[in-house]
Amino acid sequence: MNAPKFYPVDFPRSGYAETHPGKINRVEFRVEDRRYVATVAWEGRRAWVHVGGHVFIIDPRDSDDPTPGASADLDALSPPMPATVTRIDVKPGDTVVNGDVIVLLEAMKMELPIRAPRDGIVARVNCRAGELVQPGTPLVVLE
Amino acid sequence: MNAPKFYPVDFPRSGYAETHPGKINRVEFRVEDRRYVATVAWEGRRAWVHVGGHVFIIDPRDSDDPTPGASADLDALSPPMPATVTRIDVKPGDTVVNGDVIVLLEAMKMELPIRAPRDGIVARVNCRAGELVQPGTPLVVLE
Amino acid sequence: MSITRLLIANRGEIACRIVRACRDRGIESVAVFSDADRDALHTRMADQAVGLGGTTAADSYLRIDRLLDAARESGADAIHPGYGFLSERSAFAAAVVDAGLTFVGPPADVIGRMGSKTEARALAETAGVPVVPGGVAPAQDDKTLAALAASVGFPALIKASAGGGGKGMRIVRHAGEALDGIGAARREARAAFGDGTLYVERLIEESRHVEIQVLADTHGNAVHLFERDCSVQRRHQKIIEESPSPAIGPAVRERMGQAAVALAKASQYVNAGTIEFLVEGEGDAARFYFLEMNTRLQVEHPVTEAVTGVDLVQAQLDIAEGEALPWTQNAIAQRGHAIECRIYAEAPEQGFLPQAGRILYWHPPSGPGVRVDSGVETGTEVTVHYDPLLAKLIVTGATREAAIRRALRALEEFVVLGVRTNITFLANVLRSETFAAGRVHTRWVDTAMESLAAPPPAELAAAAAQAARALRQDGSSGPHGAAGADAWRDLTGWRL
Amino acid sequence: MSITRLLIANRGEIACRIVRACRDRGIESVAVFSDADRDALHTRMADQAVGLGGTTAADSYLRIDRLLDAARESGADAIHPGYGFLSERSAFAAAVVDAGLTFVGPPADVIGRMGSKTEARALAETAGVPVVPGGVAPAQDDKTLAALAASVGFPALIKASAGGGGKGMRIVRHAGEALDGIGAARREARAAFGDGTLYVERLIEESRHVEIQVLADTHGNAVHLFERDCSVQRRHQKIIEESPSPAIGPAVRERMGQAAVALAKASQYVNAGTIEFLVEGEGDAARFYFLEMNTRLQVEHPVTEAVTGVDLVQAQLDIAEGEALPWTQNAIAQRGHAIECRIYAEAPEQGFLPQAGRILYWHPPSGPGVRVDSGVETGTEVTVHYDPLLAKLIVTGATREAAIRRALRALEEFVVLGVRTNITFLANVLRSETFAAGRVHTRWVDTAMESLAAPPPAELAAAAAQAARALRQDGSSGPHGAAGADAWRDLTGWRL
Repeated sequence: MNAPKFYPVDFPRSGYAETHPGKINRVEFRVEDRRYVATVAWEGRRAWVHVGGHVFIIDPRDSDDPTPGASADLDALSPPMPATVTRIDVKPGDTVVNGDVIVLLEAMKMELPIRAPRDGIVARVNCRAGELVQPGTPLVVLE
Repeated sequence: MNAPKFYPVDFPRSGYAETHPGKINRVEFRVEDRRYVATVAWEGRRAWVHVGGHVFIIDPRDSDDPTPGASADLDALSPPMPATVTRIDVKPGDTVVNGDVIVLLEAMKMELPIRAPRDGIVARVNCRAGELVQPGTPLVVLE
Repeated sequence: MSITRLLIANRGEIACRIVRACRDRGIESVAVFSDADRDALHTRMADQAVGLGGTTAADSYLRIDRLLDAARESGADAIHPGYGFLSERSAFAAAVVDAGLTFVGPPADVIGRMGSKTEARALAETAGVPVVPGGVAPAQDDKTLAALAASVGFPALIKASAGGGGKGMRIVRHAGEALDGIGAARREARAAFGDGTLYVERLIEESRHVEIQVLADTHGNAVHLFERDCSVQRRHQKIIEESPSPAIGPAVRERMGQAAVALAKASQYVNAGTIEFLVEGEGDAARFYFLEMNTRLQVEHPVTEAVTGVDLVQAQLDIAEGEALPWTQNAIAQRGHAIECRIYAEAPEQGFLPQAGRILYWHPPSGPGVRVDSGVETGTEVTVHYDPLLAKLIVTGATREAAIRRALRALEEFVVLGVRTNITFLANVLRSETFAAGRVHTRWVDTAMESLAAPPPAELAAAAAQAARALRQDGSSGPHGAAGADAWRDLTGWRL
Repeated sequence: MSITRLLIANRGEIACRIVRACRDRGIESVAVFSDADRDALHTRMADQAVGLGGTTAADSYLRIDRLLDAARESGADAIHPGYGFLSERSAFAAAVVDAGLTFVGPPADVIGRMGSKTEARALAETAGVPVVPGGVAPAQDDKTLAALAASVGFPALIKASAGGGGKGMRIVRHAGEALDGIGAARREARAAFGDGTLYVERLIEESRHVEIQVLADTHGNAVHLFERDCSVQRRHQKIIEESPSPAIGPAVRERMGQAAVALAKASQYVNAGTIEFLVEGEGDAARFYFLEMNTRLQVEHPVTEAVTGVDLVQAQLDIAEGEALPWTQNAIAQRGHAIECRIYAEAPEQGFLPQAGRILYWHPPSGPGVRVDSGVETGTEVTVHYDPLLAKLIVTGATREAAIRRALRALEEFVVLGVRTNITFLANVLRSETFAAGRVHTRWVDTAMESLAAPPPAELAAAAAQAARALRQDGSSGPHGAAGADAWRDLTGWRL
């Protein structure tokens, strides 16, 4: 036979060893006499908790009353995910009304409109059409 | 509502957090131009490797040519798993022939005969009927 | 021409499903992958994997030249296009055949004919199949399109002529919205399909989407495999499909099947295809209109596999090899009830915003009556580059009620951590009275968002937060334990 | 009496399967667990879990008193016994009913009657069903048993009267082996079933094991759900089952079905049961003999569910609630072909020695035509205390050939690390010419061990060793990486 050939660089990208998460904790508790078994995975100190058919994202900085999902974390004027800016509908000084589309993004083949969260005046525009933008980057700042 | 009640001691045994293995490596290689992707899990420095529908247990102390499974690791006169001794058929000084049943064990509701791996004379018997014995413990030593 | 090595010009769950079909058939599989998909499940599962380079769809899975190079390089003798990407591009089917390979799908001219909504419509009318008022504009400029919209009447639907799957589609309720809708649809159509040609038709509101699966061989035989009801849609994207349809009666079912076979024969169709109908009304009083034909395998094909017992991918491969269909129409029957739930990486509460990230834990359900077709697993990085469909859950039960309960059980077993999904949302849909009553129309989800995307019980949220805090404060578990070696220490006696 | 909360007096995969049945039905489930099973999958999956204490079966799952306490404590109104343990103990069924609960199974007297091989045999003879020569000895001393063995003729089979599943069973080929065989069978019978009563019958060699599933309701209706061929056995333990049987012809199939229904009616049977036949010969020339009746759900019941579309656990619960069977015999048909593979923690190369240990990685197959019923997952500690059955893989295909290929694909996808299993061995059985030809008899596996337990290719073993060494020497992966925080570091930027 030929000696086995190892392809340490080609696959996967990061060398030949693919490492996996998959480590979880489980917690049993009762609410109103119903038994729940929660499955918990960690992303740093942020916990993803599956329980009773729901998923909660619990951040150490959150209050004691987390809402499901990350909506509270999102600044409406920053992209919710890596995306490409396809259109900018405002310039500094423009007046915007709650719900106006301010920037149009594209990601995963979907158009994602970024809308004004309140009435206001545009103070700064921090992106250009065609630019790849990241979550957390403020695209437009209102006065 | 009632406050949720946590049962940190009742479930699971080790406290309320169940920890899980599940971390694996993957390696791609080719043998005779066929592509294989191996899945590797670790038990200390011992590797469990799944590849091409087979599982290999690779011990650091093994030679370069491992045989599948652990048969090479097993001393025929020690139990392959935790088991209860139900019968001892020899005493020191007895002559045994390759294949003779020397000790009868029971585990998982099955009878497990421990047979002589070669012709020989019994030097020592290290177990008693009814005793729970562990892998690696020599039950009977041949001269 | 028997197929011995099949290249799969696709990714995700459908690529994995076709790799499995190859194994189930005893032939070799060749995956292709973009730079973003080097570690993807489909890349690993196949017998061979060939890199296409590129990251965006346009630079990778839509590159006909690179796919043909990959086929040559790997020695494949056939190509399966899956769904989406190049599956309905007649130029691709033609290029595959020109390269001397078998294309697992209809001939290029049939794709061209049925892919054109105008021609498909004309053919349907010829075959005596009712159609919805509408058509492709004689020119594609904004003005002509807007005029066409006005002539078919509002509300009108603007759709990508090349498309499918809800992309490049807009509703225009009155003349003033026409230009915006046309612009958006054209942009999405270009981005998704590389073709901005638009089609306009009258929107029939509160209608159902019911489609008929057909199989046709190269010997002129065609059969249908009954219907799939795909009325549960969010923003024109199907999310739950079932068979049989709770809406139509047996007489309508039979007429729809006959119409679908007639159209397949009229178009000289070959291989697996789906004829989509819009359905108004209920039971045997329901009326159906031809909508379009999808000249490829559908995402929701497992629903049909579950109730008929026919493996559609094997049937596609048999037909591509020139085999005659092994059944007459009478030999095919529906047994029980099947429901498919599409598991998307998306946040329903935020307008179904696609989600990206690393899957920390992926635990699909199993047991009786449960099938999961997945394109991901624990550790998979979900990227922004492609469709956010992670997996499909298909359940089968003796009755619709049993199937619904089983789907709810399976969704509750389904644990995905690290990326938000629509799992809870799907359960809310299945639990709703409207779905239970079988009274869903294609716009229902969008109008019922308030209850469907309702927040979970506050006490459960509070308990989850408490649990996480308790774990965080416990040195042997929580983030430190989880990232550290505790489980391994217990297991092996070995220490860092 | 409708069942609202069901206690499951079992563990492992069957307990998980019944929890799922409760969810599928919308009723509550109560698990019970021994001290060794506190962290077991079935303990976690149920709506409630009640500890029984104890570790051995005798101290936990066989304790009728503790099970009834658990039912009281949890407010259960019915008990499902699963298979094994107390499932065929008439005293248990009686105690459950005496406690005012519903027993999901036949009435205690029917269990007693059919559980006694003598009575069952007599009843079969009365009902006109052919039986194998043999019987229970008038006394259970060694001498009487040995004399009975001599009278039925050698080779003879010594079997636990209370048993099933190959435990407490020995073949005696000549008079000289009789006492050893009787002793071993009696010891195992006592340990496994708490009852050392033995039964002796003539061993018909190179026979097949084909059984018929029956369902009977409290209104006197009974139907059969066709056969399962369970001829692939190692040491009298079934490991692969299929339906339809490749051995019998349609006329024999029909006669066997009729015989099974006749016996079910003659015994006033209620609920799900299985009538086992020994089959000699092939096709419509095959001859069948009544072997015994199992008055409970079988391990291999999913094979029947796959081909008939009937959910047997739901049917059991419907019958226990007093419902009439919803079908006539003609409404039940076999569709396609199903194969079950039992995944055991055992080392086939070492005489199927049961294995214990922690499952480091559990990755069951999925996709089209695949069902997995599992009692374990990643992290489960497999102990020596109970049966080493980890999971069941059930595949369905249009034909037997398609089902075999699919089973092979699924076994190749099935990754279990940390505990040795019979997965490769099962694949070797499925790949064998004997199995492909449908010519397996119940002793075949034991005679073909050399090829079935053949070592894997040496070059693959060498490559696996090289791969492990390469990973060991790489600081970022291997045992250190695997136990350490590398993946988490990459993921979150957080460090130990």
